[in-house]
Amino acid sequence: MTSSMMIFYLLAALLVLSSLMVVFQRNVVHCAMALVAALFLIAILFVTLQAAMVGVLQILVYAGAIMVLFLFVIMLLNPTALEPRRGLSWGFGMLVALLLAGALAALVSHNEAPADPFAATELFGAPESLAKSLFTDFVLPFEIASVLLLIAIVGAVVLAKREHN
Amino acid sequence: MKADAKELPLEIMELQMGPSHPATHGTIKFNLKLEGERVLDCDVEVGFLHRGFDKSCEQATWTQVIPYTDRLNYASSLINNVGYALAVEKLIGVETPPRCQYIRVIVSELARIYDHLTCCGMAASEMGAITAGFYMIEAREMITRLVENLTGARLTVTYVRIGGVKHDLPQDFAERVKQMFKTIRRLLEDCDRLLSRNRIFIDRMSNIGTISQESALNYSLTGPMLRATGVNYDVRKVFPYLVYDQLDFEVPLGTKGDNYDRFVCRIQEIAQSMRIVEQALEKLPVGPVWIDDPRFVLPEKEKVYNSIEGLMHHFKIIMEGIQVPPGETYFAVEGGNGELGFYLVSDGGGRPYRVRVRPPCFIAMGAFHELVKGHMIADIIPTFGMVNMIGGECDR
Amino acid sequence: MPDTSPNLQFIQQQLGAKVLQTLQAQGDDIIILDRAGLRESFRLFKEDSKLNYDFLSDITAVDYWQKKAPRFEVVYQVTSLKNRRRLRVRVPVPESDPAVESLTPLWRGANFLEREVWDLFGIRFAGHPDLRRILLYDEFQGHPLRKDYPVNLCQPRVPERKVEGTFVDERSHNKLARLKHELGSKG
Amino acid sequence: MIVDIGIIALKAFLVLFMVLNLAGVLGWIERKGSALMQDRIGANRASILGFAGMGLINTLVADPIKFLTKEDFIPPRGDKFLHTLAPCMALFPALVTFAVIPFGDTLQIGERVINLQVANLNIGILYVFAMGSLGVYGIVIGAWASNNKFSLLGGVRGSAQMISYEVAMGLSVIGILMVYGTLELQEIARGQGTLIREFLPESWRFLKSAIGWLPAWGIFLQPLAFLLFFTAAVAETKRVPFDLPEGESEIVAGYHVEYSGGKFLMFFAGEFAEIVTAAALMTTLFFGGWQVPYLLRDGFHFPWGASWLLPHLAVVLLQVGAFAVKVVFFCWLQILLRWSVPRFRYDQVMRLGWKMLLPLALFNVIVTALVIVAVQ
Amino acid sequence: MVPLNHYLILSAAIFAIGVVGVVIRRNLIVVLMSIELMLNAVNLTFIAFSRFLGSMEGQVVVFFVMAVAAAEAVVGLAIIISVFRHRQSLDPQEMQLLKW
Repeated sequence: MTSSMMIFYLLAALLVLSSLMVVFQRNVVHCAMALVAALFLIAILFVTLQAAMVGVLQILVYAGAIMVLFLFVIMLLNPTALEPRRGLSWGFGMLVALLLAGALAALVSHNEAPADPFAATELFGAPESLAKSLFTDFVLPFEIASVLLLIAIVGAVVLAKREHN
Repeated sequence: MKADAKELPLEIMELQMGPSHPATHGTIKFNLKLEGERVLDCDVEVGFLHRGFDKSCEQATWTQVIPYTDRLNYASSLINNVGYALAVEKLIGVETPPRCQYIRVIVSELARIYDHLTCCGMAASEMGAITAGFYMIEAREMITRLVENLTGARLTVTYVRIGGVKHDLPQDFAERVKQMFKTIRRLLEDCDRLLSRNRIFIDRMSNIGTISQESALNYSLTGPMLRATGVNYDVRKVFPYLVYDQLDFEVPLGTKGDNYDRFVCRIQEIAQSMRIVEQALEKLPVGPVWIDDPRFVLPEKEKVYNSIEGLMHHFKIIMEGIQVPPGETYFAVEGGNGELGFYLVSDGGGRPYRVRVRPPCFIAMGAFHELVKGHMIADIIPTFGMVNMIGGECDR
Repeated sequence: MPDTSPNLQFIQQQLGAKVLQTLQAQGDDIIILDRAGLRESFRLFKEDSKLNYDFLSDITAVDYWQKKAPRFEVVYQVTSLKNRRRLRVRVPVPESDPAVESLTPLWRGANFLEREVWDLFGIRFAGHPDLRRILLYDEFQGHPLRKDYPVNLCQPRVPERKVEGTFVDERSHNKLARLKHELGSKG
Repeated sequence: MIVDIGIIALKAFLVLFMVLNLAGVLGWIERKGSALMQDRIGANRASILGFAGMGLINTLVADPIKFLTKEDFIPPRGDKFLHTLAPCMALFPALVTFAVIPFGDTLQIGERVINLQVANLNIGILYVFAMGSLGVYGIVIGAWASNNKFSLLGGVRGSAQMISYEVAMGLSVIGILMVYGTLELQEIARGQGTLIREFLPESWRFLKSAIGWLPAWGIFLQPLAFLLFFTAAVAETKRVPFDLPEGESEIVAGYHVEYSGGKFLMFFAGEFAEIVTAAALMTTLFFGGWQVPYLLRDGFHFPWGASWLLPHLAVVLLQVGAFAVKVVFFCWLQILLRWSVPRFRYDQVMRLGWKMLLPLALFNVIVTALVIVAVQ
Repeated sequence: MVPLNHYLILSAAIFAIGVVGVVIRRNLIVVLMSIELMLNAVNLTFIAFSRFLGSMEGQVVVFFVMAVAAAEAVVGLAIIISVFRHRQSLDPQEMQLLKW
């Protein structure tokens, strides 16, 4: 087994573990921290896939901003009461998950995926190449994304604003 | 969503600030109701430093009360001494000689400078401007040294006596005061540059803790708190005592009644107090510093040690106390924080029947919830700083 | 020294029988008022354009235990900033029913002062919005400035107030127990 | 292979060693420096044989020992795991950020060329921001795990403040990136080795002769960006006037009120390491990094034509020294700031961040873009 | 080099875990976090494909997914705050006014 395989398995194991913690921890803050860990691990996986730019953006946007927002809201609401543990949807959830995982695994294993990657150049995944495709081929989606963010900001302000009498 | 679904308030957080909180000077507690950082309500709890001043005074002779008054507003103990002595003298119906009166004015004003420097310096350093705070404390330290040179103690001075002062000014006092004021003026200029014209400081202070003129009067506020709203009430001007009517000074007034006005009032009062001290030192007449009345004045040590009459005289005054005629009186002086009144009741014995102090900062704390309501937690700090609550006086 | 002045005479005219006595001592204006209708009397002091005693300086009380017939006297200092005059109002209060009307509707500053008088003398103020102890703690027994309260009286120890949610962890509990044990074996 | 790894390990060790020691020294400088400003003696027991200067060594040893021997207190209903994790998360980002900061040009020993930078990433500055954005977790988690209302308030303040100023900080750097055309910090530092006249077109003769002799440092090309970056960086390090998450007079000590002993030491060291990091970033982005004005690879070449050639090793040492001096200067500047101004209020900080710094940073980006187009 | 299938299986597993979270949790915040987890699982596939097919488009799509995720998180949290204000609860079972 090569060193890259070992790194991958280590990361994958940790990632699955932290994802499970996101779902099965009862304390919301613990869930959030597990999710931060998962995001960080995914970012490292991105870096190993020669997508350093996206990996860093992942940390910057997800771990640095979105998750802090989550924590902020958790602290603001401070839901002290632990959520009730009801077994109702457990079986259902497991069933769905198993079916889904099975289906995906079946699809993947039938798929003739290329085992050897494309021989990447130095420029692959660099900020320049990402920027080039963003601002040439994908310039319209890019603009739409910015409008989407604007709408989200306005929506969030409207939703969370206190009603003044 | 149902039409009648009223919006519930967000979680209201109750926070107990104090009694051992760095900004509460150790001895006061605010029970806050917060919404986020905003103060919805503030319940002030005082009394953590209550030590039974009134009850203790009833057990002591009239003279023995003086050390207790030191411990009221320990930032301006000389003013307390003077106020108490003047009240007792009013009850007896005597007046001290002019030199004594001038000395009392001088020490009162030194104590006022000390008090205001403490207040402004602490408020500044609590807001993070520690350097400016230290400059003021440096100025304060010089006054402390001078007071130590004069009275023998730095804080609890017990300098004033009923019918006089403990002893005359030391020889080079005027010279030292002149030197000291030079340095204090320089330090205050530095503080002015660091604080009074600092944008952050102004933003933190102005329009915070505002109280209107009517409310301030209604809450019985006095001192810089009241003057910052524009009410011209200074006991030294309205009910002149000692020789204040012979000295030229102004009463700085504010306009808005916010923290910044209070701060500026105090800083300007320091300048006025320095003027008063300079004038008083210039006009200082020669003469005795004690009234010439053996009923109230201890005999000289020479007589005590060498003659039986002197010894008996000394013994009577020390053991039985000064005989104050029965009656009651109220006398107020302008303390560091406002009208410092003494209400004394005598039943004719050597001990006071009742000693009541009108504590200006206790009354100011009664208005505190009004000052901070609607502001942020951080605004409690400068507001409380500018109220200048001194535990010894507030809780007695 | 005359026991009256134009000011005091004016008050006497206005209030009539409510004024029990007027005095002038050491240049101070003093009136002794009946406690009935106290708030209205003070309203007159405050709002009358001639008297204009619009500033409440102080409220306190004196206990004349075994010296005077109504045991307590509540003492008010009011000031007229405009006329530069002070007035002292003394209100006798009997021991059997130690209560006077509260001045909080007139002066909000009376709040703390009246609480203090209640705390130290046990004189109640009818109509006060929040008459709690202020300088002393809630469990304090008696009113210490009454003359029959001994100076050296020890108050009973107050058990720790149970606050919702306080919890002492085991380690510090054990530490405390050990400390107590050590001290006990020594002394 | 082994030698390469060894060199990287050595570089990493050196950088960590320097940062942590500088953080310790700053702790002493802060005490002594503030004492100097405030007419007091300050740290008056920390001397060796009565010589106050030796107190530095004393403090460096005594401080950690004092912290490490204190009781490690965990609040009874706090979250033990997160309470322990938080200080690590506060210290970690401040230290790893240093990996991409170049402290010198290349050093040539024999055939081997050593880049004086721990890791040369092509996304350099983004990595710095990504790590910086993780720093907020130390505060938020520490605040939450302490089960204390004061620390919770500090945590909420801290998270809001750090997210807000990250935006302004990121935008203020965009101008620099546009001017030097790269994200790599080593490249940015190299780009500041030339003179301003190289950046100006031939036709702008007047400007060329007037300011062309200045080195092309970020501060001369992007003065507004430097002000914005400096402000945002001070806010990110959570020091006066932006120390609201701590706010020792209002919320006691904010997020680290329930910390003691070694964990507090980590917060403490993290704060000073952040100062060093911020100073290093300011140096690298705006003050030429390791560049000494007019010093090229082979020696000094002054704009008026004179030159003074130096051996390679001397040049490298000069450059590393220049970097260190600049970093220490900016550390001192931040400490000086701390002792000069009062603290902001929460809403004022937010207003400053969103309504002043952000629009100014956007304005700076637009102006920079226009100028670049005009120059080309 | 790690084969593509490994990445796909990993992301399938993460996605499934996210689905479990959405279905079984009774806390809106955790549900939202599980959705983020699912989005990230998809991102991982995109990046893996991008690497193995040598096309930048996968990374660009991930960039857009991040923008959408940020918008979704912000609006979702705002909704959670206003729901909490009205009901003092985060249990999705209690938000059933729109149920048939």
